[in-house]
Amino acid sequence: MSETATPAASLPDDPGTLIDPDGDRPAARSGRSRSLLRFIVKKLLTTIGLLFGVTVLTFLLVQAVPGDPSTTNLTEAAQQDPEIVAAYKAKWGLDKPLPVQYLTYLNNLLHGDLGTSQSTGNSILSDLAKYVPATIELAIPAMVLSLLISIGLGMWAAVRKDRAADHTIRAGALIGLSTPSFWLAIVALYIFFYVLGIAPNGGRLSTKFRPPQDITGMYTVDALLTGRPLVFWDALWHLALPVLVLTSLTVSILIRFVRSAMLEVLDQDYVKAAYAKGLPRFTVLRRHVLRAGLVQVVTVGGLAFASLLSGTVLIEQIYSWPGIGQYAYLAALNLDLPAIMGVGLFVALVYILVNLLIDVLYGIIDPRIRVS
Amino acid sequence: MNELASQRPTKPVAGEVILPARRWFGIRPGRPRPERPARPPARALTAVAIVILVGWLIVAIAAPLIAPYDPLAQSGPYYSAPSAAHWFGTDQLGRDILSRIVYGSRLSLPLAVAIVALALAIGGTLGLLAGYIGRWVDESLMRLTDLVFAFPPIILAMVVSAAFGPSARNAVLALVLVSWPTYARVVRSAVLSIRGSDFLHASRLLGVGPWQALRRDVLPNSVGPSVVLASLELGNAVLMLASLSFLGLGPRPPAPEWGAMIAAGATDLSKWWVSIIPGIAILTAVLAFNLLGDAVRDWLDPRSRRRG
Amino acid sequence: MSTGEPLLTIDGLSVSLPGPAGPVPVIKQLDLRVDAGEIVGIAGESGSGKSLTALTLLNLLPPGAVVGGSIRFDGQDLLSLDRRGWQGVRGSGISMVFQDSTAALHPMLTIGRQLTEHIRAGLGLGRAAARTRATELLDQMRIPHPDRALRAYPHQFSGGMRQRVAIAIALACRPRLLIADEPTTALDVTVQAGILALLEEQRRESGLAVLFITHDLGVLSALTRRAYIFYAGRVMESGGTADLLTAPAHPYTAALLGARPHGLSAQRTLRAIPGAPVLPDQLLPGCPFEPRCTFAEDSCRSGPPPQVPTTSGRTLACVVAPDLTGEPVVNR
Amino acid sequence: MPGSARRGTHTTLALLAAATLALAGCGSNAEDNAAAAGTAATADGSAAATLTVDASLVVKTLDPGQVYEPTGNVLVHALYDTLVTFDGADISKPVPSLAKSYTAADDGKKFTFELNPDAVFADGTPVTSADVVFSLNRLKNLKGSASPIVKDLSVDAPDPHTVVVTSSTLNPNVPTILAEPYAGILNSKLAKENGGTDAADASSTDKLTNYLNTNAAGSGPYLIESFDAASRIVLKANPKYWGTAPKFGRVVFQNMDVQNQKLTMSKLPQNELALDLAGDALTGLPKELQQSGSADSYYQLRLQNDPAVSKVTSNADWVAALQAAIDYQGVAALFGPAGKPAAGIVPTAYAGSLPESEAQKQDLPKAKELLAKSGVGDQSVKLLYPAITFGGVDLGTIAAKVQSDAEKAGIKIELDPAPIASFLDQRKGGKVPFSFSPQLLDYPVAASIVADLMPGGHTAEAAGWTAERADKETVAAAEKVLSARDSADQVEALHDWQRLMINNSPYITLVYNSTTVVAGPNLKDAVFSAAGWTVDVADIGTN
Amino acid sequence: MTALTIEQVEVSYRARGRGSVRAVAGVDLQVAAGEVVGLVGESGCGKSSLARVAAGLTAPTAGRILIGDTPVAPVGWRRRPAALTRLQMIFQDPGGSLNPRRTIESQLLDGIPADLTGSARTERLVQLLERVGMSDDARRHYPHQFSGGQRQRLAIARALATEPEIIIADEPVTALDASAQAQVVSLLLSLVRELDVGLLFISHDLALVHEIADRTAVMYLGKIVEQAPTRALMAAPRHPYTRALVEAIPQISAHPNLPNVLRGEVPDPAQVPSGCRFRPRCAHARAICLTEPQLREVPGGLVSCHRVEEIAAENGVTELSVAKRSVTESSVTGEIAMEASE
Repeated sequence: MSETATPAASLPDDPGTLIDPDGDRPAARSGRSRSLLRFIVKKLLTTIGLLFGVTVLTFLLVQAVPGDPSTTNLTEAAQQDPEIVAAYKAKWGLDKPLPVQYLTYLNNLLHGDLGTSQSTGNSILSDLAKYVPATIELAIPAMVLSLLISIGLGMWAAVRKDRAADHTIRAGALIGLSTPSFWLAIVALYIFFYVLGIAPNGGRLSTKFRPPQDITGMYTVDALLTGRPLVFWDALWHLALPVLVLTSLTVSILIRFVRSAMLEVLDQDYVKAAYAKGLPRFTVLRRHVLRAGLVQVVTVGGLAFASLLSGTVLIEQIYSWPGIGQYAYLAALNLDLPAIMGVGLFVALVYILVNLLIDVLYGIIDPRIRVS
Repeated sequence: MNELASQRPTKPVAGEVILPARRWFGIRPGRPRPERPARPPARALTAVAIVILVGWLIVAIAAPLIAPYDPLAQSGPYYSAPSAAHWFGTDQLGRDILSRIVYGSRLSLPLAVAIVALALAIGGTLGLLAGYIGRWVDESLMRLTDLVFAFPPIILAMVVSAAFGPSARNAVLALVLVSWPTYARVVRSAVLSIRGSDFLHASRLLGVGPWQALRRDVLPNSVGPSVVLASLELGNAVLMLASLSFLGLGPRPPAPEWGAMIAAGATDLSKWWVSIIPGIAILTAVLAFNLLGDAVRDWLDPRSRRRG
Repeated sequence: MSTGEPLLTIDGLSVSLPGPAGPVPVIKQLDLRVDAGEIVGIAGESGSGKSLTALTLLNLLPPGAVVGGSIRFDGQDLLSLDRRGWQGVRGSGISMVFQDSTAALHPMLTIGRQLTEHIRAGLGLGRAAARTRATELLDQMRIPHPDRALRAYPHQFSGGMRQRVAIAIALACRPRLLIADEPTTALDVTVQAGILALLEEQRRESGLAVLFITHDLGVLSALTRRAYIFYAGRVMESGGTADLLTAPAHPYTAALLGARPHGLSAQRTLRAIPGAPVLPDQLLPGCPFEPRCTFAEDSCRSGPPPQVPTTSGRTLACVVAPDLTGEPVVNR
Repeated sequence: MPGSARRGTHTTLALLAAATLALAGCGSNAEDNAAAAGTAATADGSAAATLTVDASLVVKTLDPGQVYEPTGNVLVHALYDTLVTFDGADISKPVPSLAKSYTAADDGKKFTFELNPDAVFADGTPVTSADVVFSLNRLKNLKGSASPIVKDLSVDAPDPHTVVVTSSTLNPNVPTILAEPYAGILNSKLAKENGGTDAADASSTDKLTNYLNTNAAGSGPYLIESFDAASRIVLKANPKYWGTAPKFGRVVFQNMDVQNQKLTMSKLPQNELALDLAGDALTGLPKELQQSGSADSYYQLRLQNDPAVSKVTSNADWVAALQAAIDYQGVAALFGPAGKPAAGIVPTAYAGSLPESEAQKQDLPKAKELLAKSGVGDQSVKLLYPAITFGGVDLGTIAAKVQSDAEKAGIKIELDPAPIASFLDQRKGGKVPFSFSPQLLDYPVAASIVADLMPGGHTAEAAGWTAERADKETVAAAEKVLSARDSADQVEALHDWQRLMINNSPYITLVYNSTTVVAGPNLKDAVFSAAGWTVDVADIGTN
Repeated sequence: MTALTIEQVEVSYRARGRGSVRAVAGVDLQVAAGEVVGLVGESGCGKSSLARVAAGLTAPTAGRILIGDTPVAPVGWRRRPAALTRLQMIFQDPGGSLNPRRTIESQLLDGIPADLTGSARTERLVQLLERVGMSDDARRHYPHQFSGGQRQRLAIARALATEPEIIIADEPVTALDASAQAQVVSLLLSLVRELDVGLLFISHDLALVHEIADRTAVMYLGKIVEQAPTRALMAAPRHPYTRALVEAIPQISAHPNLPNVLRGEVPDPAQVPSGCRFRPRCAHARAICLTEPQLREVPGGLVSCHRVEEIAAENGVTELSVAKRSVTESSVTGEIAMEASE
């Protein structure tokens, strides 16, 4: 409220403005950016804490395992030789007391060094750089397809509530939800590769092709970037089956959320109001219902995406897909501590980033939570 | 001064009693409304779920009567295809698959229930305390759940199983470890909403102590969502257990665990019966659990009930 | 009354909603009329079918609802319309304002978008013209800084301003009838006064007809000239508002008035209506108000009382009222 | 604003889709086109053709000094030549490679190798004795998995073309040891340039391994094109190879699990072979496929001989009862066509194996009788085994088979699977009463296992089998094997030793299993070798 | 005797992105035994914050609450002392103020003092139900089996269980239908009279308060602007805001008029106008209104307005005339309450 010099004269004309009309917007904007900054800083602090927690948790977990990496990484004969075992432990720092091992790890971590995998012999970072793009290449198409299908079918089911279409879609989703993923993957491989012969038998690329030059690490993208159409199609062909299996599982999860979210929205007054305005049904569904329903789908979708990105151990295993899930599986079996820690950190990071993405999407979709 | 007892006769005489409210403004004494039955939730599907589950229950209880063979004994040649002697064929050790599936239900179903019950008990208790006490207890619990969430469940379960060796107990522990945070969060948010509720305020104003209020007002009102979650999670527990078993981290052989049975046939699908049939067993059990979960949700979820 | 055909004529309307044990009749034998440029009121307790009547007029009933009778609006038989036909009526013929403006405005779309999206189709305007029309409307609704308001989201407005925006949206395509479903119930009295004034102004200046639904008899009295008193999906009494409220003939109308705080009149004890409003699926064969009525006789239980016109121009659905109040019934 | 952003997204998506199609449709790549048409074009077996090897890639490194995993050995053998080698499936006698000849001294300790002057490394530099000394010393000092085998050897280079290897103990098997992949000869100059060292502290100072994962520094028939242990490893022919050029210009090792390998091979692919088909996966394969294998592993139960650890497993009668209870033929059948019931200990791939006619047999009445005699009753024992699949069979299945066989004789066994790390760790401690694991030989000579299994050896120690508890005659038989200088003598001694071991040792050998190479119908010389490298890819040609 | 004393109470809270909001900005109020005090105000004026603080659900930022002579401590990690249970509250939402999963009996027994034991407790329970016009068998049922009005009566019965000296009722009938409203209001009134309980009746509905309160206080933006015996306040409102409030009530009459319109809107409590809080909306505002007026005694009540005497003189009348003001004359203004930080 601006103070006026001659209140007696100005008061009767005061239109009752409570906030200075011209001063308002810039103030609001700077306030918004300030609170956004605060939000991001807070998120970053949480992130660091969480990553720290992940390292502690992994470290303790792996220490709880009886036996040490030397038993899986040396032949039985070599293990009998104390000299060799000592040399191995010295090489990997396993001869030092636990807290020292942990502090060494943390110190290296702060310098951007995630350590060296005991089972692949590579630095964890370069391992991740190799395995993560493969998983991303699976996760993104699976997620996009899942969203498209589940939003489409979920909305259809909601609009046709309690009719045949609704029942069919729900039953399909329920069956999908009840199917063991690894079983579905095996059956799909059997049918599409073994019986029908229309799908490849796993892997990322036919052996006849050289993998494309490593730019993004995703074969399809790299093949396009380097102008190798045949490689692109081949990589795409290899993607098809795992992506479809992942999609069918994710769709089953998402569709129920989409349906109930849309049902809730369809029940809202503003949907009635939109019809009352004379808007055609399609416009109402697309513009009013979809948008509001998406808010609730974003969280579930985000978490589904996070879990796709953190690697689906079983699917990658069955389709010989060298992704982060396979890497994690091998690391866990070999008790490869640095690798498990690396995967843990990566997954935590994905989780945090996806949560951040969810927050940002919320802000974009719903103006009410843009500031807070 | 305002002693109610001194103003009214302690025992009203029948016939001449005029209730105070009626005297004041001529209303009839309020009586509770007749109870309206809860909306029947998709009866047909629930019936299917119950039939399947009761079926599995009977199979599990009467396993020795139903199974034609000892599930652990080599009762036929290795990998014999389904036949009159072995309806579902035999596995890699010549064990009867039908018998193993029948006995497998004695493993998968109780273990799934154990996983869910333990996770519910642990997560529920922590969530209850976190939501009710608030402050640092809440804060630290939420960070802990974040930590578990930030870890891919199957990897965490694998490390735990790898650490302590494959066994039914360790698989259950591993899966409880990854699933309790969900319950903690659900219970916590339910408690938070009750913490701001008028009836809790009213209780406290009447002089009810904090722990008494926790037991009487908070607890009964916050179990609903977690029971819904638990019933929906039962199916998931069966699946997770099968996944661990598939990776060789479940109950020890020769136990007839369904996931392990799928794994046994996974290497050679030309002997389809070895893995396809246990897969169908899992599918039906999980499907029934999921349907039941839906029914429980429809029945307990305040939102769907309010509509009814 | 008016000559020629009324703007809206409802004849023998009945509506049933699906229930767990078969369809539940929620509106029965409803006759109602709104003339052009007239504000007509509907009053009653919650659950009396007021809002359902409004939704029926826009074909917004939940799926599975069964509608009987006839609704004529502006020479059209509404119940025979297909989906496209309804689209033509909604917004440009009949539009509606809801009770809770927070729920009735889409929280994620700007006011401008919600205000213009139907103007372009409804009035056949271009983008710029639609925006001009939107600005005009907001200005008419006395919303300060209409330009800025167009870019704002609903949550940035106060409750009263939101309801004005909702009215602007409803009036954007120049409908002939506005259904206002308790538009001021959630608002403070001082804010309510502004909304009432706005509606009256629209009626006077653009000949808008308003079907105003409320449970507040004071608001009914202040705004409307003619009113219908609803109970359990039936009209208990209808006629000139002032008549109805100063000399109620139906026991229900009288009971409603008795239960109401009188504001400036002398302090006295409120007279509650015994019992609770009857639920549509628990209806007995007789007069729906009979269980709560202090004047109920045996004849009230035999069947639903017929709607009878009285000499003072009212319609009354009560068998005992004429004897009690001496309201003469017009012979048929 | 959000609305316009959304419209923007639509457009972007559409553009992206269009771009995708354009790129995919218009671009072209000569190599890819050739590859796409490849199967037909290369059916004639031209030198540029690609050989595909399907395997569950188990390889951490391509450094000969560190390698010990199965796939690693196949690869390293193709990248590095050794002083001597074995030809095809014949492992009876080492044949010349980098060394054109060798002589063994009469004391059985000193071996002199004469290098072939034609041998050159891939960069053209000749192979000298200095390179051999460097490579073998580095192997020893790296203290990797292979170093125990070469610990007792010392290497000298009297002149550039002569290498003298001396063993500190009597060891007629030195040439065989030096034929193994880990004894591959590195280009010492190149190695030193890239951080390699053969110093005594090499285990901590040598930095060569990472370099060797992407660059071969040897004189073998192949070079590394690309190395990605997770998906594929590609070898290309060494253009300067000094010996017979390999038939396939390119070899792609692709990571594939067993089930996939079976499905793939069932389609009868050209120029493709699979390395991991084993056990039951070998049944039902198309007849056109060539299978080559030889039993090179043995599966053994080990029973704790120390009564302080277990009263049951140290009871000789109980052990004998168990031995009689097992259905050896049934266990062997679990391994499909590749499994053979054990006769002694040494698998049939190696000289000294007992004839198949002596295979063990189930004898339940005897088992029951022995069990009664033992007085153990139905006391149960935990059988520890690693929860892995090995040789195509889940060890749990075999353990379950043993359990159910024992059950038939009234012997109670409880299964106790453990992760491999914890299995090895537990068994090392000598406190495990009863364990089960598959075993491979360190190098392809049967005598290599004798010392380890006898009192004083690590395995015997872990089983609590001390010299006091051991049967004198059996110990003497073992000593006879180890002191034999002539291979015929050694074979004879091995037979005697094994026959004694059956009744006088805490080990029950169940079955022999073979690694099998399954090759497409058009391939030639894709034969299994028990020498340690499974298959020599450089030998493979087409019909 | 004063049952409830509210002294200089302030309530501030931190609102997201809006800094500190002073919802109650210094309020003094007394309620005597057997007296009904109405507290009226429009939404956002701070009346509910005041109610919660007065009941001891939250602590005031400043000031204190006394019940008799006992200071009220907010509910915390202790059982509430018996002395403070003499203060009870009735909430707005009858559905939310009863635990849906406990029987009526169990909830009512919570409040019955522990010194009553055995059958005396049950007798007391039956009396309480009878007192609020509920039948005896209600005790075995759950809240959802009752209508809104019945539930509110049960909530009243529960509040009576501790034999309270003071009841704070926060909008107790807003959620009810007209007929149920009348029941609950009448019940409350009769209880106050019969049991000599003090009642602080908080509502946004001036007409309703008029029916029940002996004395009424009007709140605007966290402060009481006028306090007077109810009849006097309604008949002759002195503060311009009270007058606007009274004039905005739609009346039933044979010659109906539209209610009067007050210009502007209630400001954001985070951005309270300087000086008199009502100044921007007040037709009588002058320069003096830039200083904050104090609640002062005028004949027949307390008013917080500098110009109350002058306005009375200007108008020449103190009695309220329900004058119809033309709709078109009234200036309807408002403001988009943009979310601004600070």
